[in-house]
Amino acid sequence: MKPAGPILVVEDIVKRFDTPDGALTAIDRVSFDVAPGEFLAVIGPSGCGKSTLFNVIGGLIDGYQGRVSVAGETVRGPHAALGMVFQEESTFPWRTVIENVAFPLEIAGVAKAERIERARHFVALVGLAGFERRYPAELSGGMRQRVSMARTLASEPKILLMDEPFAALDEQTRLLLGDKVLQIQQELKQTTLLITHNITEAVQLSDRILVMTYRPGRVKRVVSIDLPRPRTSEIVSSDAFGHYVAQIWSDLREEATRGMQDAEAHSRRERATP
Amino acid sequence: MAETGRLTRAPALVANPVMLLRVGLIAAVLALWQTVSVSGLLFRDVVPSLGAIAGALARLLVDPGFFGHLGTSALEIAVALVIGGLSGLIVGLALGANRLLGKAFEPYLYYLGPTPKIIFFPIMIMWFGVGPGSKVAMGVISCFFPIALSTAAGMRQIDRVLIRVGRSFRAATWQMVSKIYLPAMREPIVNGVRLGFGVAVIGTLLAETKLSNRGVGFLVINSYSTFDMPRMYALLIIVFMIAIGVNALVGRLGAGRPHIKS
Amino acid sequence: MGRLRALAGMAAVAVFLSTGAAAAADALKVTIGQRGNWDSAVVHLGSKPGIFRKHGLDVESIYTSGRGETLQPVIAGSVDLGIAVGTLGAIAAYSRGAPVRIVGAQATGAADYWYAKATSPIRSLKDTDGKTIAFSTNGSSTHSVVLAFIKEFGLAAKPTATGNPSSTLTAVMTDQVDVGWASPPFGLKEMSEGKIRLIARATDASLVRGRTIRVIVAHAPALAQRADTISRFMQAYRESIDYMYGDGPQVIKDYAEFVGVPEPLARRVRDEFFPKSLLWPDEIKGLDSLMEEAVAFKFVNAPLTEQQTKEFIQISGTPR
Amino acid sequence: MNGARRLAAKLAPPVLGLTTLVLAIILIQILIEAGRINRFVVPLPTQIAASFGRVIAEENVLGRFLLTAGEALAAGVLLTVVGIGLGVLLYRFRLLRLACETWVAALASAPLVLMYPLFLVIFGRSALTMVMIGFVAALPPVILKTIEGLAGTRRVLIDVGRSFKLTQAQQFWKILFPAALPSMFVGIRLGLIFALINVVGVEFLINFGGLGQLINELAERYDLPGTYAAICFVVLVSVCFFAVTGWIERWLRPAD
Repeated sequence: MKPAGPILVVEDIVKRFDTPDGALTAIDRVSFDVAPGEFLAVIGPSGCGKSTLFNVIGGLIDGYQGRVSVAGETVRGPHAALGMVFQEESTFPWRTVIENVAFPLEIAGVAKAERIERARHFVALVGLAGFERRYPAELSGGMRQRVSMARTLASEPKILLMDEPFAALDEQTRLLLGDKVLQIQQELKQTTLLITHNITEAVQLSDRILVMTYRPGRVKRVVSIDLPRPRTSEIVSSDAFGHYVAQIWSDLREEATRGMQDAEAHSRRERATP
Repeated sequence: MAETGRLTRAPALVANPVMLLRVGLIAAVLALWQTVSVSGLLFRDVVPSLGAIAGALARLLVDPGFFGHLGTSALEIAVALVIGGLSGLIVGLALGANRLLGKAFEPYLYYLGPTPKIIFFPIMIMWFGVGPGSKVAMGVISCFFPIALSTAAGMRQIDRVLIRVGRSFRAATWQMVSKIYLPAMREPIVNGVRLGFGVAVIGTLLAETKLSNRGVGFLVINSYSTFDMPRMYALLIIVFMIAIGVNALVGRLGAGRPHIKS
Repeated sequence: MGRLRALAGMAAVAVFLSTGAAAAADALKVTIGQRGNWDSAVVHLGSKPGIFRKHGLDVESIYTSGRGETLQPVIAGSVDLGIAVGTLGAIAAYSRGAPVRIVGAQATGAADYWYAKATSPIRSLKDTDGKTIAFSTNGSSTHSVVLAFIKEFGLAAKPTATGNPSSTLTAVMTDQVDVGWASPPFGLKEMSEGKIRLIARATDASLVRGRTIRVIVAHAPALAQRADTISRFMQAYRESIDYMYGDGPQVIKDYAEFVGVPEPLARRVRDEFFPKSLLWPDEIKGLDSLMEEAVAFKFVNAPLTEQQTKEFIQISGTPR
Repeated sequence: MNGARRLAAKLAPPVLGLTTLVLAIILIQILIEAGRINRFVVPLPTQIAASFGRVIAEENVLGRFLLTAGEALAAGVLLTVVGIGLGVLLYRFRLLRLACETWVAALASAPLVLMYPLFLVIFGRSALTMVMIGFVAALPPVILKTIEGLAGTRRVLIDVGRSFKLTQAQQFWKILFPAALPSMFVGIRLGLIFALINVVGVEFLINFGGLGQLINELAERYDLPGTYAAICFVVLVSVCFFAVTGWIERWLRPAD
């Protein structure tokens, strides 16, 4: 095994869905790979099949063409080396923060004392030390999303897979949480694949950005982000940052417009009530 | 700060008027009963005075024989709830987990659910005999339906993302059930058990009124057939109190964690 | 010497206990309808002085709310005997092939009585034209009595189903029905308090006097396999009836306690309403008129043949 | 091709359900004929099927069906009016709600049907008794669901109403009531089911009235196939109620 080779390889993925209007191609011949320690973002407008791609890589859906492999091993079902952070609120409301974070260790059969100890480390890592005994309902949305992230990190995945983890949060919280992610990545050298529709977020965090087209989702362009590391959210005020954002928006604008027109046409057909 | 201040002060402020109102309402109901009883508007012996009912209640509570009957009924109901509850839970989980099974068999459960179970009693006697068996069977068929249906519905209401979380961590099926499905469905299951408890009590006691020489249902019908109305009301009051108590207890179990407002 | 006697005493106790245990081997399960009636209290009252035990029987009684609930367990074989099963119901079950046999009469004639509110102008059956007369439910023995009243006395009264004595009493007292029915001891207290007035007895109808309205039935396979046990039960049953009509005061005391009424009232129930012949199990009377009625109330499609009747009615024990 | 597959997917569940039911009935028939089930406890399914005609023709099933369904329906109308009224009352007066809501919830599991002797006294041995028992026993779910619906109205909708300076009455009829309607409907549907259970149960217990009495009488005559056939009719009533409330619900809430 070559240490320098890619740890995640995605080859020629095609995924179609049956819908009442006929077959719909969600993603079409998507290929890329991720090197160890790399932070890669996949960006695209709503409806470009980002979440489908996320589920395919995470092994949560099958019935697609192509191949996903992790460290040379083909993915069939959820893979131990992949840790997923979901877009939706996904903390267990019946578990405290520490119990949530210890969940993957519990599934793996780690003894109670040890898993609590290890979970404590990850709770501290996402900056929630002191909240161990709280229930999710007692926390803010941003804090809950950090609990989810700590939970996934606690399973010590080789690759962290995140699906718009900050989509439900406000812009300022999102920037500050971005700092947290940067810091964690610095500390753990965590290989990360981030799915997002937020340009600032993608540029702020990534080494490379994959821009997708609107339906069917294809890889439109790959942009390398040569911003210095370690970074913080202050980078958003730099010229280089603005340049990247402008460049990616010019690629995305056309796709987003197509998406919006498509959605309007769809609503007109459905005569959906408000 | 203001929030916590309100939280600590509010119950003290509200509790008193609530208690007052409750006492007032009970007093009003009792007064109404007594008025009807004294007025003779309804046949006197059927609406006995509060004194007569209280006397009967006191006599019941010092009668050790009564607690034997109460124990019999309680045991029958408990066994019925365990058997009916567990089978309801398993069937509910199966129907909720599998779309095909759910669509194929749930309609039948919905049709049989509202069918009054007492009509099956002649059959239950023949199947399970005249002893506690037929009463337990009545309790079981009564509580099976609400528990199975609310488990199946609860299963479908589970936030899908929680299931995906479990799968992403490669939880085994039993881990999914014990660590995700059941805790996530606590509320619908507890509600199902509450409903199930109510109908199990009704099913078991009605069966006892029809055929038995033990149990509270037997005492009720025996008091009625000898026209000892104060004793009958005293028995009903005790049954109601116990039902209300158990219901509150189960309800407290179900309240559990605060909800996340989405 | 004293110790020897004590030992002998203990041995006697041990023997008694072991025979008791041996007797328990002959266990019989029975369902009994109409709890509280004098006629259905035979097993209870006879067990008190140990009459059934003496015959080597351990009888477990389960009371029912009457009618079908007494018979259904017998058909299914979950009890051996059913006591106070309506004769029509037993005939219906037998005619449809159910494994039941009549082993004795339980009530011949009826102790039921009819009454009106004390303030009502009705004093006898003659005053009931255009009024409502209660019976329990369609096809019950009280139904046939009311129909017999109407027929034999040429009444123009309206029969009305009102259910059991309790709901009938409330219906009478709240003027929902003019004439109610009850089975003693129910209502005797109200009668002595002057709240209600007796206007007729079931036996006023000649049809009813000579008719067995309730019977004792056995599960057919049980009867075939345990003929001796059931025969001993019926002997004990007859002995219990003899005891109930003996001079001893204890039986009245036991009955008064059983139904929760004062002793004088309990005595009145026996002496005024239940002649011994009503309880005697030896003969099923009035079978022809019962068959007619069974057809009329759709309990059977056709009367039983002689052959069938012979198989169906097998009086157990030794009739006298 | 695609359409055919979707049709197959749509038909599979009812076909599976029905097939299982038919197979179960056939299995019972075989077990009885083989003597594994006591035929005096469970009659042959073929006998039950054959008895339908007789029961319908001789026992006035249609009339009884209408009586039982009518009683349950009358209880349902009372429930709707009184239950929603009480629910609104409890919602409006917070103190009353705090004092009573848990009581109402607890009453839902109290065996009110055992009170039937009292009802017999007050309302007599008549259809009114069934209606009233059905009504009282089914009241708690309607009240609770009404409160739940009203209390669950989204804050922003109430604020919208206030921004338009609606009067109290307008606020109720234009905002709260429509917002709470789905939940109220769930309550009424539950209530109807409770009412039906109690109506038939009491008919059976006191041997008076519609289908409940029929079952009791047929069991009394030891007409087993007829008894089972009559039970099928009670199930049919509950199927009808289920279907009708389903339609009304869809009609009231087309957007969902």
